[in-house]
Amino acid sequence: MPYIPHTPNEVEEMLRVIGAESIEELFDEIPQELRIDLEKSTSGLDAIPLGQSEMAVQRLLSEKAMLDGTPLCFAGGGAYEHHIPAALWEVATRGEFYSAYTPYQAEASQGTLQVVYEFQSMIANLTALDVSNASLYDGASGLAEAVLMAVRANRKAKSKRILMPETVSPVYRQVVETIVKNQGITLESIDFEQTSGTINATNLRSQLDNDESFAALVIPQPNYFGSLEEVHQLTDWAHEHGGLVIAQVNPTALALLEAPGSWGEKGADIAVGEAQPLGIPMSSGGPFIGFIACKQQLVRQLPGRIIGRTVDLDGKPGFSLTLQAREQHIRRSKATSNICTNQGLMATAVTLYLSFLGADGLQKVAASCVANTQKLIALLAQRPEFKFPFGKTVFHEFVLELDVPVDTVLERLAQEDVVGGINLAQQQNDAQAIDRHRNQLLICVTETKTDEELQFFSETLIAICSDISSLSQSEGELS
Amino acid sequence: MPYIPHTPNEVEEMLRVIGAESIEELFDEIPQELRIDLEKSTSGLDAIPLGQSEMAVQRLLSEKAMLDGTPLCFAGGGAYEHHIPAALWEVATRGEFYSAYTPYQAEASQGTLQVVYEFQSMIANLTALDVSNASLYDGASGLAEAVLMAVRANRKAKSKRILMPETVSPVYRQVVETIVKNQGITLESIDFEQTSGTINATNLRSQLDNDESFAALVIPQPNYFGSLEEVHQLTDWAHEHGGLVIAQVNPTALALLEAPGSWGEKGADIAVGEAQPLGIPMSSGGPFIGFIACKQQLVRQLPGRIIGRTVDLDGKPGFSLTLQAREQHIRRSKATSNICTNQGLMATAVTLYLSFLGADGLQKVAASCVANTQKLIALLAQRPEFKFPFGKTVFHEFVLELDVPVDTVLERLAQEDVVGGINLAQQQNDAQAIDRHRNQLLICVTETKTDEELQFFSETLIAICSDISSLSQSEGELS
Amino acid sequence: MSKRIIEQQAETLIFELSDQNRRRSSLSPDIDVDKACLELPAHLQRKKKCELPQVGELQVVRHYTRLSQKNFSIDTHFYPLGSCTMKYNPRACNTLAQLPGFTARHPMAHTSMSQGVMSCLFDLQNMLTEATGMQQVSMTPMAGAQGEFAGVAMIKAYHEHNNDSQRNEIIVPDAAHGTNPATAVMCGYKVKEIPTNDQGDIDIEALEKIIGPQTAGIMLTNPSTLGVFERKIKLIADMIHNAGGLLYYDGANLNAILGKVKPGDMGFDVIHMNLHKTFSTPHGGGGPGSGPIGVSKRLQPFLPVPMVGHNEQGYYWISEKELPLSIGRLSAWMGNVGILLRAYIYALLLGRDGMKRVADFATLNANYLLKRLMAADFEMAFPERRASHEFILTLKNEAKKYGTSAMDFAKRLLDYGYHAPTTYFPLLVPECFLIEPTETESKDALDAFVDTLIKIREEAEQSPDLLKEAPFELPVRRLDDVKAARELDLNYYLSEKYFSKDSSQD
Amino acid sequence: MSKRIIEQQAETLIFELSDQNRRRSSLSPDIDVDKACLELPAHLQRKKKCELPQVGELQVVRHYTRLSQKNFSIDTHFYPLGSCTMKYNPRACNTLAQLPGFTARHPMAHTSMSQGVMSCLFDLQNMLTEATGMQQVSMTPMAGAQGEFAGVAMIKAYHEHNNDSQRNEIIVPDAAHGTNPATAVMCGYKVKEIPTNDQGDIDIEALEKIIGPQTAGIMLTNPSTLGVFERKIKLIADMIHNAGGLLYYDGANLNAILGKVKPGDMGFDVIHMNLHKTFSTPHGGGGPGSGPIGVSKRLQPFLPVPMVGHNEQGYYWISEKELPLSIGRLSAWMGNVGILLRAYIYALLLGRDGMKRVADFATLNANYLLKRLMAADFEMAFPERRASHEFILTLKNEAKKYGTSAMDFAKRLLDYGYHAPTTYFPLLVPECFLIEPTETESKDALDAFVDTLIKIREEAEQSPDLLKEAPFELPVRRLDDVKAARELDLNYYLSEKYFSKDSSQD
Ligand SMILES: Cc1ncc(COP(=O)(O)O)c(C=O)c1O
Ligand SMILES: Cc1ncc(COP(=O)(O)O)c(C=O)c1O
Repeated sequence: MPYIPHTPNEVEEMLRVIGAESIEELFDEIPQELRIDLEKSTSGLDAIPLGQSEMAVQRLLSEKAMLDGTPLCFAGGGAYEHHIPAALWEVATRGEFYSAYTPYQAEASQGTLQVVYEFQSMIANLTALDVSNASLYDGASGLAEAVLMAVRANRKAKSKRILMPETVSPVYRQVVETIVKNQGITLESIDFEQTSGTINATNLRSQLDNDESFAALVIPQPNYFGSLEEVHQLTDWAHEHGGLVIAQVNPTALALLEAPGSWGEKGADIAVGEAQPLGIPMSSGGPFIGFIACKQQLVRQLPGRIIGRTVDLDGKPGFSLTLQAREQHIRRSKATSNICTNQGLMATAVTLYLSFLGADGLQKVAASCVANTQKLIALLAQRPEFKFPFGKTVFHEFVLELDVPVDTVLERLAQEDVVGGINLAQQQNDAQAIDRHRNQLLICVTETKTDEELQFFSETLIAICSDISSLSQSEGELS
Repeated sequence: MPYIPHTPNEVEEMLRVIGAESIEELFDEIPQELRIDLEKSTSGLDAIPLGQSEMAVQRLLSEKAMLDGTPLCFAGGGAYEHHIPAALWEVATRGEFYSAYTPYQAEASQGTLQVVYEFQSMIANLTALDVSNASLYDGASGLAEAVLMAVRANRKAKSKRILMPETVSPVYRQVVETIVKNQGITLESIDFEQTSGTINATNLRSQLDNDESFAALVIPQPNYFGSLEEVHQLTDWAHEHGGLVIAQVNPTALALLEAPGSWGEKGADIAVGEAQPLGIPMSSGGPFIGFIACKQQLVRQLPGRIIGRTVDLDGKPGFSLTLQAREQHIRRSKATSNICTNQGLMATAVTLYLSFLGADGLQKVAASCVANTQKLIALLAQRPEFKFPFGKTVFHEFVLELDVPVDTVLERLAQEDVVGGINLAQQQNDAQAIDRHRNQLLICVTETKTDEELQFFSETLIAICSDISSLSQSEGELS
Repeated sequence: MSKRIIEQQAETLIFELSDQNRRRSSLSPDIDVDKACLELPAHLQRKKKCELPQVGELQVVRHYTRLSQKNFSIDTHFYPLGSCTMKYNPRACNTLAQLPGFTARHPMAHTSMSQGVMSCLFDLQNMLTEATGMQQVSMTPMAGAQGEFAGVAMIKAYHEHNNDSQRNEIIVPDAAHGTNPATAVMCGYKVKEIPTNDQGDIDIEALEKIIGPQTAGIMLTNPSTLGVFERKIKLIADMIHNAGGLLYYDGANLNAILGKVKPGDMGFDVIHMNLHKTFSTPHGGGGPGSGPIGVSKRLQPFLPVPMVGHNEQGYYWISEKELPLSIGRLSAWMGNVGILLRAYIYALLLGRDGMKRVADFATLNANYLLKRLMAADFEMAFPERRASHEFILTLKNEAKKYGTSAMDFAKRLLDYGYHAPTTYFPLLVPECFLIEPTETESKDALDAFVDTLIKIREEAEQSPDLLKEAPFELPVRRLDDVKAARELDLNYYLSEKYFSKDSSQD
Repeated sequence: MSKRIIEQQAETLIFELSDQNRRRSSLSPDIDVDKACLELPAHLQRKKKCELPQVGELQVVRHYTRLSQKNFSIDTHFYPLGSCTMKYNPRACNTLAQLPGFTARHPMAHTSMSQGVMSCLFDLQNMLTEATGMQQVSMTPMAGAQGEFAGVAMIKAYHEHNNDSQRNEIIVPDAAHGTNPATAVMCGYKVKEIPTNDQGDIDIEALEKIIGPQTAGIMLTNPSTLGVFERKIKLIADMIHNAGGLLYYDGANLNAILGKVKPGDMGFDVIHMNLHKTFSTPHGGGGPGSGPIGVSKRLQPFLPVPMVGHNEQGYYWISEKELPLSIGRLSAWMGNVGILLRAYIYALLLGRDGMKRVADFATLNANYLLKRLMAADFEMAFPERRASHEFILTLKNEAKKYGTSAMDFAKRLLDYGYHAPTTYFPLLVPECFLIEPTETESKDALDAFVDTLIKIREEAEQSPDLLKEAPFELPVRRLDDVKAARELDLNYYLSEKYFSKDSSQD
């Protein structure tokens, strides 16, 4: 019996101790009419196959994994391919990390607790903020938690209005909407400059619907288009107007770009983002891990678990869950969030990644992303029909405007086993936005790409686009 | 610096303590003229490339591994494909097992020591013998150690003659020859019956060169052709004639076939074999693991490491290396063998495999091998041109005689991503043996094969053979 | 002379092994950083370099390997943590989910290169639908609590869609998990608590009083967090439905009834599952989890996206375009896909026969443990009831007699190599242990656990300080939680900053 | 009251967790065994079923995970075991060598489906050839000792091929590793030992006397197992060669000279390498190792097969057909290929620059440790000499003064979390520690090790019993080796048989 260690004799003996005739009898408090009737197909389990051997399942899964292969990937948009140190997952999936639970019994969980304390410290250092929590589900839902937090925290503004630029990932904006809308919070869009793909920091006020106060301004860096926002100016503007600043940042980029805690005069108040680039495979989008850090004075508004360093009875240092009074299991309906299980194993992976890479290593990865991206840009610039609508000053993503429909191009690239990027128009809901992003492809290049691969990709992309456009021209001529 | 943790400051400080100007100076006792001259290509290291990043090496190795793929495999002959429990290598490659050394410091190595004690017990139980060692390099060299051991142990016969049937794997016989020949030991061949592919147990004596005594008879079970030897009769015959019996056995088969310790009246004296089928991937033939077990009275002749159970100062049970006085590090030139490093990690894997499978599980694997093999035999018997020269009573391998050259067939199968089996003639050295095995293919089927795969293989093999034979016929007709 | 003369050392922090002058390894590309930075506007670049630890590769491996050994885990210890279902995490689920074809897939890869993983997700959706008896399942929620959020948000969307927006209350039993009330509030609801009677059932009269036109719904677990099955569930469902409310099922305890009874058949409108419990995906020291939700017909239009659909062309993503009333997205893409794969593999390995066995043996183990402990004179919260997959022991007598709390028992258990059961939850039972052995533990393990509890009670009688000061055998003794909260030290760099300030003062 | 009141339990044996009635898991196929057995002759079938343990999957994982934690290892501890080169085993080597394309390959797979792995092996052959300065390398030997066997067998084959078969002696220094003399005997040679002088060099006069027409060859390590470089190596080589003998190089200490000096340039005719030392493939608790051999021109024809060749068609196997004088095969196929792959990956990661760094930093660490210990008044065997990658400390003064042996120091080191250095080897230095820190350890680790040795010496002075009874902090105290050898218990089933006999007597 898979995963059941009982022998028939033991079952008999156990039933004897219980005083029951059969295991079935142990379910006698469940009303009979509710019970699954294995005979009936409506209340049975027919849609679930019988159990299979590990060998058979291994065969099946291997075939399915093989089907999807390991294509050459130039898509980013929130999920990034980076090299993952070989030692990372071998250590992270050690049984003692993998099969432990949330460290409620601190003395029996010092491993996990110290790892998370180190994680918090690294995130805080990377963002140049004071404190971090033990993780959130992912970057998108993390941004929602940051918004809720800002609304709670900004007692001065007492506003439920959040300024949410359109340079934030559209899926992130959708997730935030889903999560915060039931609490009466409104997300107000801020348009971007058509030439730079960034927020116009100089005449922000004029873009707003009204002059009322707002709880926070969200600033993405780099933004969804890969472009760099004027974070200092934006931060100061928000603070001047009584709003908090939520920095939504890529952690790899933080090796080179100014840390949120150092934006403008006073620094961003909250930094949030997706830590997947730090050692976690793309895996169809999850499990990833959201991180959140803030200034010390906001610590009691942080959602989720927080680990503190303390001492034991003998004065020896140790770690434990702290500030639990914010959490749902103590504070119940008044908790800062309903989050309970977070992304512990991913936090372990991130901690390992940052330890293996170190400050220098992360800088090199980031610099290599920048350099490789510029190489591809240079290669693509050779085709005059290609446009770079938001310029070329980017971190590791940029928008390329094709002269042919992105859909068709991506499909053709898929046939070459290439994930060519993200179709920007497809992610939009309203007609105007779709039109604005027509033919726009969001391309990402990380340190994982060799010069040959960049060459291959640019040649293939150019060839496909030429092919399609000449085809449509000849069709045009024919019709 | 890969794997070097030193900072420049530390190096400086260390040199200061040493009193040297540079690291280079530490090599000043090496005569200058012997030193590698990085300028010179003869005494340089030009043929070795510069160090590469883990990412680059990963890319390279992935490409190489991809090149060889994961074909459908019907070859055996000493290396067998079996399902390996997913948990096995995750546990076996835990750092504490993977990166520990031979358990010289017993107190700091109780993990490894207990595992090996369990390994020894399992091997002894599987072979129905009293004691086992901690492993040998592989089955072939293990057989050589068994031969050396038998010569030392058989004080009565005082003979250096070993009876070595031709039903033992030809590569095993070659390895034994290489290892024992310098000690004046002779291996005398015993021919097999042409109809059964087994040793004729009834008139063995008549097949020998002379009547002189011999140290031991080697009995393979199942033998190289997959056929089953009359082990009881052979064992008794050898014992009657003053020889010891060395059983060379497949451990999976031992779940169903009589254990060496129970062969004939008195049982085999030594059992040896390749434990790779128990949880170790085929990996181009290594690392594998030889096992060896024997009767209690021969224990001091066992080569290699042996672990014993004992107690500590407080009377608590524990484990340590024992009988070290047999080994080279103590007994030096008078040791039972020169073996030092053995196959510890593989012994761990085997112990895990047998623990995961248990007696029942191993029986089921073995039974499934038998059943699948018979299924394939039945499918192949459909082509009248195919012969089964040694019959169909086999464990999980059988010889199939084709009507066309094996070489060509294997090459064509390779194009279909199938490893079709082993070309028996190719393994032989003398012309007569080559002729005797002409067109013979040794095929193996384990529990890993589905009915669809058996069907596919038999159809493909039949199609290829028909194709080749009709081609050669038409060529014959043309010429 | 005491033999034990070496104090177990605290593991140093990774930062203490760091030296910013250490040169880097083979783990990063070789590149001129300054040159690459010329591509970035100077005023947007980082001024103060980050101070991540610079440590050798061996030293990193050693540090975290040693740290890992300081954890209790299923792979090393019996871990009867009630409500958490700490059962064996089959390793096959991990190895197969980590196949490169799965891990390398970008979430936006074209569907033509995603049919493999999409087929797995589709199959899992269907299996979960069947196992829970719901109409449809969406798997994007990333943990139980997010599943709860999605579920309650759907209830809200449903009422709003029906212009029934005076409904502003969610009813929750007093024994409910903290995520239930917290979730209701996140969805903009007021929480109404109802009491439990002395049999562990819901107080029907109290419920009756509380129900009204303002009732949006009720959140229940069944079996409840008290370890007993709510026998009047059908009545409760009717009461709520008749009042126009909906029923939410917290699936944290699904392990107790898998293959035995379906939440859909009990009358629930929406359910979340904790795949990291019932479907044995790893808890990972605190996640990642996965909290798919299933719904009855009326809530189908509101399910969160994406889901996987199937037609002649193959598998495709169901998005807001197909489901305009959807509550929307909960994660950037499809939730914790890697965890869903592990659950899928587990489900294939178990099959419907194995699923039924889960409930059978989880229940057998719990009832056996309950009876053995009762025979040893421990007091149960609900001695007359069948245990579900878990049950509650109360140590109030021991507290009275020996002055030892449930926490003291818990800490002493650690000394004996057992992870403690859940303590002080549910709060309504004094000095309680919520004990969940799970189906993957052997009778031997249960027997040894009983023996140990008996032994600890003897210790409580003879030398209560052994309990009060426990643990002794772990990497640390009992920790000062008050200091942890008062003198917050959450960030090494910050604490060191303060520390160096201090030291510069004297 | 003593705080520590729980005796650490011995881990039960897997057999004690077993119950033959336990039903099987998802790990074996579902099949009717009896029916399948009808295909096998009844009289050849097993009568008494084997009694392998029948244990649940979780219980197996837990048992071995817990056992693993009882080991010291590089991944958890500083492990300065001289002569063994316990350096970091990069994890990349393991993960990449386990790629399915490598592990799934049958050794007899057609070369057309084997070009990937063969190209790796070919490249490694060439890199090893270059690094050692030999003419050609064969990689089939499965450990150092088998490499030695192959080497000496080639020396024998060479002399026999030259009809020079009166040569029946192999010369070996007294400090040599036990495998050297044992190997010589396996090849049918007599062993002649030569002494070492007080500088750790070979006694040239003694050597002169022993050399003669009966000399087949000499086996040396350089740097020797005494941790010093044999400065007269060229002279020795000439002496042996002039007498018609050949020189064998035991490459166990190659870590000391990688990228610095080549054995081929020193005049050696044949060398084995221990890839599990110098090329960092794992020691695995006792293997698998890998012991490739390199030869000078005159021994090339005798190399063991197979090797990998390359021509226009691609990579091919070099067999006896191409090499008729080969000493033959040493393993069924190509030795420990999976280990060779790990070494190959390591070599690629290091490159020639990294190889040179190995010797640089291994030597730096050893000399630093030596000087620091000397400064702390520990006595060195060869205080005047440079340490190679290792060096010898003698504790004979401490033995005289405090009655504590090197073994006592070793056991006490374990208490402090350090694996002991090699003790009592080489035998000629009394109460010795052979200390090899390796290049992958940090200065911090070395400093802490020195501090600990100083502390232990203080303990030796103040309370020598702390050393004599050590260790105290490990899973077991010092073990009774005499009992282990006298009352042999090598097999649970046998010991239980005796045990049950015993118990039936009373
Ligand atoms: C009864 C109950 N409900 C809900 C949850 C929340 O689930 P999650 O931790 O997956 O968010 C838990 C988990 O601890 C639980 O036990
Ligand atoms: C000097 C020396 N020579 C030879 C050997 C034997 O090598 P192996 O253990 O790989 O057989 C060793 C290994 O311990 C050694 O240290």
